[in-house]
Amino acid sequence: MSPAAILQARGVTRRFGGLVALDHIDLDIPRGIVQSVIGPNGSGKTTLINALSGASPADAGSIQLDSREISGLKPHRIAQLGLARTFQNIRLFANLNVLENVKVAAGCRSAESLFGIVTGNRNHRRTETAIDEAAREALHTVGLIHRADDAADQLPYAQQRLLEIARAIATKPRILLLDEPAAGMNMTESLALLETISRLKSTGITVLLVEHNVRFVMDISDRVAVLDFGKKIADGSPAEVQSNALVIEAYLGRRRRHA
Amino acid sequence: MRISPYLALVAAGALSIPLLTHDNYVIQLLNIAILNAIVVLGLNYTTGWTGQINFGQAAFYGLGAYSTALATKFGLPWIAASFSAILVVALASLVLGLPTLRLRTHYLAMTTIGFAEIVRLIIVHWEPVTGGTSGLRDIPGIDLLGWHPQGQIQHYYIMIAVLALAVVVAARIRHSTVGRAMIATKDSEIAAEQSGVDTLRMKLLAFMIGAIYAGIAGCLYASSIRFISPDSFSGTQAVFLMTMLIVGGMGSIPGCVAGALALTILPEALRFLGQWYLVLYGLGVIGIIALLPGGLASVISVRKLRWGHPQ
Amino acid sequence: MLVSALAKRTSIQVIALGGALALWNTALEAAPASCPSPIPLGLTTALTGNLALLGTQARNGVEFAVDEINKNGGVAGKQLALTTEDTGASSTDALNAMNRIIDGKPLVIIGSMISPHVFAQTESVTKSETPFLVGATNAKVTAQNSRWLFRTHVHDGQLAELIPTYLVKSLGKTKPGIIAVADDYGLGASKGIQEALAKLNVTPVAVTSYAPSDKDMSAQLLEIKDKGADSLILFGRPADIALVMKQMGDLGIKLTTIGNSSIVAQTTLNNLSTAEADGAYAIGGMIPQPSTDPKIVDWSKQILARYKVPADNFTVAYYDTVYLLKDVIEKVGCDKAAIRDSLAATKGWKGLFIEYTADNAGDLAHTLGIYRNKGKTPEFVGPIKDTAD
Amino acid sequence: MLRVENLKVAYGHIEVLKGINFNVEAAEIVALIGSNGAGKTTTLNTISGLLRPTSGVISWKGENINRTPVEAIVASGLAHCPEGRRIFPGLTVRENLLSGTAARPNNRKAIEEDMTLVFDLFPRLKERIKQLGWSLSGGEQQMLAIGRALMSRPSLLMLDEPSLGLAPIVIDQLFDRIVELNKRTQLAVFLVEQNSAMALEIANRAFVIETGTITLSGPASELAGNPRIQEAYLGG
Amino acid sequence: MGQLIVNGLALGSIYALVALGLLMIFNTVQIVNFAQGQLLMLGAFIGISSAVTQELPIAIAWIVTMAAMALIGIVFMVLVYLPLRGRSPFLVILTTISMGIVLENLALIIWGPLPVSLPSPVHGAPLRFAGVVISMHQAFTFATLIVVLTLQFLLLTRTRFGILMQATAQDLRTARLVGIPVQRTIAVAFASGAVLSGIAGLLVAPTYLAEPTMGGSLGLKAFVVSVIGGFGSLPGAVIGGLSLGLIETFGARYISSNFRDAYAFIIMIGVLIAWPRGLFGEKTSEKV
Repeated sequence: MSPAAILQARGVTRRFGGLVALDHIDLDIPRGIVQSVIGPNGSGKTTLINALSGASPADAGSIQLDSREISGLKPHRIAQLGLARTFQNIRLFANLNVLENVKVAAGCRSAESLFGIVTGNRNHRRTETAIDEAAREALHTVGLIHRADDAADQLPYAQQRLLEIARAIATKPRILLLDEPAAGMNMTESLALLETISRLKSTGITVLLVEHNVRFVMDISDRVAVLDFGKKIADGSPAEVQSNALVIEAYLGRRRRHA
Repeated sequence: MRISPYLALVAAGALSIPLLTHDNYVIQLLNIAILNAIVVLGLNYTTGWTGQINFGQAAFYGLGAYSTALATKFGLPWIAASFSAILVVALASLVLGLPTLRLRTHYLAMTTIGFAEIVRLIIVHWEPVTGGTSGLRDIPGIDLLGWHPQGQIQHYYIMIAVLALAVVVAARIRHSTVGRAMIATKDSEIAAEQSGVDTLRMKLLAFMIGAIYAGIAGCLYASSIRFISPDSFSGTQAVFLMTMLIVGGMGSIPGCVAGALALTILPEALRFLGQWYLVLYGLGVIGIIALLPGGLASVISVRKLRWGHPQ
Repeated sequence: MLVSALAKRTSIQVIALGGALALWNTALEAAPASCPSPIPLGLTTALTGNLALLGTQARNGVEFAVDEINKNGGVAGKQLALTTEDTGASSTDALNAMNRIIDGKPLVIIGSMISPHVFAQTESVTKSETPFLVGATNAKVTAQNSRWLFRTHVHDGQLAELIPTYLVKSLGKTKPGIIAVADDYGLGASKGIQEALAKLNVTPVAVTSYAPSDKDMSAQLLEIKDKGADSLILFGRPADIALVMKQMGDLGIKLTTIGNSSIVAQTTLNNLSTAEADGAYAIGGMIPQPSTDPKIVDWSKQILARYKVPADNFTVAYYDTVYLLKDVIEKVGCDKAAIRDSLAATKGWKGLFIEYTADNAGDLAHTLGIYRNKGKTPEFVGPIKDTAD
Repeated sequence: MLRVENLKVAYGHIEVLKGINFNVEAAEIVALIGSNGAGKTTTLNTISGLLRPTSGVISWKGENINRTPVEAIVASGLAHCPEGRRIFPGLTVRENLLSGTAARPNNRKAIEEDMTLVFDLFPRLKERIKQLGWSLSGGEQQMLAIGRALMSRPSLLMLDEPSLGLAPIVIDQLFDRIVELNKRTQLAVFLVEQNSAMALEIANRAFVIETGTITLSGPASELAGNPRIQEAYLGG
Repeated sequence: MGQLIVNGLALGSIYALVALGLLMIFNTVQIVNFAQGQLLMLGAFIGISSAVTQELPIAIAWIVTMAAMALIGIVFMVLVYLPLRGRSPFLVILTTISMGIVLENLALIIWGPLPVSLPSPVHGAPLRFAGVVISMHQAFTFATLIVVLTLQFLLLTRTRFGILMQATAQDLRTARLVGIPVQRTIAVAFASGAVLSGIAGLLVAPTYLAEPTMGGSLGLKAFVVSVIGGFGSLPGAVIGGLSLGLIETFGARYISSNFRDAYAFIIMIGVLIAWPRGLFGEKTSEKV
């Protein structure tokens, strides 16, 4: 185990019936970088995020977060240990407003007693203030603070994606898994998103960025891994990956044999 | 508080009702409506916020009533009896909740119906203790440190006080880590988990708090009406409680109170309809579900409404 | 003549309607002036839910009597105004219904025949100091220490004594099985019957029950048969009693059967074949079906024609209740306490079938009869009186 | 035959198609290529009536079908073979094929004949005739999905990412079949793909779609050499 | 013992029939109809109105009832299913419960509270072997269950329409896409679900009598059956129904008749704790 790796996966495998969606994936993510995972549709990217975050656990393999085994843990435990994620198909809390959406995550490690909540004692007020501040800070980071009191599902699409990110960073993660965060965004919005990701990186959060859009990840990524048919077919610097013949074929398809 | 003028108005109105009427019938009806409101507020934790179908709420209501009746008849001081009732109900909610809260929709619905039916059968057939279908009579009244409330109006003020407490507690929980986590659990279980919320714990907690609300209401029912029988806590009652929640507006605290008051008082106002009443009741509930997804809360709410967003 | 036999042996005289009319006319002249017009009467009974049939039969009795009285000039020249409230199937609703009735300040309240409903209501009625007449059958209903509560129907404590006595002493059976409906009516009686059997040194071979909504009672019947019962004590509502007797027929179980009046109720017999109904005994009061008295036959016909539901013992009791009230009001006027005292002093008041006499607890009905189905036609076998009389 | 004019589609507040234009003529193979989320599937779903456009016109055989019910569109000869194949998992191969005849009369003989044609095209399906849909391999499922669409006797077949998740050799065979079908029966094919290399090889004409807008169009042979295509996917 | 089995199976056949009706609707639109028992009650009363009140021959009465039930099924769909498409299953459950309340009280108004019976279509002396009595109506009930099960199986698997129904159930969106007239298919599912309940009602009324409140407990038993057998499973509904009939009968005989209704629920809760989707599983798959 390389001491610098914040997340290490070994032999992660996930099957759906006869289909092997993840086939012995190994991944070492050094602390503080932006690691991207790309691959064509159906190559297993979201399955990988689900396996790492515990949403749909792997059938086999080991996953260590800062040298601590997290495979088999409940998703909320994994989140509390410092792994946060967003969803490709946005999953916000429709009955909470924007600030409260983030507060749910900001409160993930505060063990409040019901007694404190009901009596509103000092301990409770202190916790609530801390959560409120943390949540506002997260909204600030993604530039949504002006919409704090709006209903979450009334936000435009791009802002909903940003809210997902704010919610994830409000858990104060060591590593942040972003599942296609730019999907459905226009160019300006995508660029702003890239900036936000850079800012997160500069605060010391390691980012695992899963993207279909290769172009999008090239500038920001320190390393890029490529999945195809549930297998990792490349892992290296953006330039290396971009020129890898296997990758090009995976994306553009192979010329037909008799063409 | 944001809506304090409204709250003050509602509170003043509630407190002055007995001054306007000395009518036992009206006050007694209000007392039962208030008890229903407390039970529905409890149901709101489970169903309104955490999204778990619960047709066992009437059974918890009954367990609270029977525990209080038995404990006070046995000679326990009223305060001790009410705490023992809460304990019994909380334990029962754990017994039902622990193994079954992983189940979804109709499976959970059936399990809670089954639980309620088993509780009812035990009450009916454990005659030496529960009085069977004839119920329990001559239950000792409320005894608050030597004060024995007499008559409907004194009971009314006790009920209003408990309801106010129930509302305040609900509002506090709603705006805390726990309340937000409950609603997150309902809106997206997986997103809540990945935000660090132990959703199973939240479901269990909601179930337990909800049951305790029902238990407290049951305790007040037994000690104020002083007669209980199983038919007041049957599956039919569970359905009525659920419709109060839906009609009032799932998830909304004022909605719960409004729904319970409306659906307890309305049947009385519509008594002239006779047998047609229940036909219209059913059709009305269907209409509200189809046409007014937010329930009464979306009409009475002073905050911005969110129409057309079925939950 | 069966009815004349009944009349002779129990010194009960059935009031002929014509005679009754004459009585009212004389009463009219002595009318006390203190009565409001119209005279408000309250009634709570179950019209919806699974007890609707029983509640409706009681309502029919009250309503029919009130209409008849009003048509014939009312009580002391004043019309009766009946307010009816539905108790539904829950005692909480029954209490609400009662409070609403009390709110209308009626002179007299007639209550349900569902005992838990009456238990829930008694405190409110007592506080309102209104005479309260019920047909509820739980023996403890009149043990609530309310001076305002009276019962005009026999209670299951009386049946619980008499059924075992008749079964053991007159029919000579010593190995009964018990099957009862699992509601207030059946379970209360079942308990009383077991106690009464114990006094006779008889132990039932099997004690079973079924839920009011149950459709299949074959398991209970087979248990009773397998355990070697020589007789069956049956306690339930007409709908389910019919099922039990039908299934006995289907299973080829032939036991001497004795039970409450549901066994000879028209509703039951309508749904049974001759063979299924034949030979079963019932103990009860005021059962209209076996009567051959033209007045009662005519009365029953009118009830059936008007309500499409046959009259039963509750219809009779509630019908009598209204006439009893009429007589009391005409005697003492419209003072609630006076009515109460007059009711408590009732002695030998003649109803449609039986005489009513108040005892200390407030029970007015003490006369029961034994009936037996001959084919699908119930016959009166003989009267018996409860021990309190 | 199929003409799409200034088509706009939105999911709630989000406009997914921002006014696209294209056409497909009889006996043609036309490809619509683009990366994930560009709006390819939305385009197909709108044409087949599952989604309704916010504005624009879809005309099919000269008639506006913006508001025509899905089953009527299928009955009029426009078949849609959906993304992810969407085989009915609990139905057998034969039953899946039969489900494709829903919009035509229940003429047993004609149906059997058409089924024979499908089996001629994909003999593998005949071998698996009694197997349940979920138990088929990805390639077989794709064949079945195409076969099911063919059972409605279409004059235009819309294929949504038939290559998705299939091994290259399987894709090869599949595309051979599509070409054969087109040649033999003059069936027009509207092919939506992200596998652009393969799609451009068999198509007559092609369009490139990026975030709801058509950015390139022309004869497939010309587009195949255009560096903008690789850029659209992998960046420069 | 043998007699207990016969009676348990007779009761179980009724449960199974109601569960099959429930399944018909669930399998097409994934709606759990909590008013299925009330549909049974309607079937019984319509049968009685035709055969007893209108004095139609019993065979005609059966046909009239089934036709009426088909119509009621479609009205039911229009009132309950169409306004709630895509809403939470919880609201659908509550709507069907409310519909049950409406039907029960309408029946009380129309037919009154009296229990009434319907003549059986079959007559004759009961069959007897080795001390076990099987009434003609019981035999007829078994036979009907077998016929209905066979017809339902043939319809669903051997006709094109049945296959289209199955396809609709498995994937509504794709069903539309391949040109299945899903609206009509769903209407047929509701109609046939109601007809099956109606048949159960016609079979219940001769032995168990009919009254407006009879639907509640029978409907609830049908859910217990469906939960034990697994919602949507044809064999599950039949095996679940028959075994529930046996469990109740044997439990009432050998444990205590007081807790007869509890056995069903205890077993159901036990099954759910062990297999959260019932013994035969639910055919639908859920994606994370």
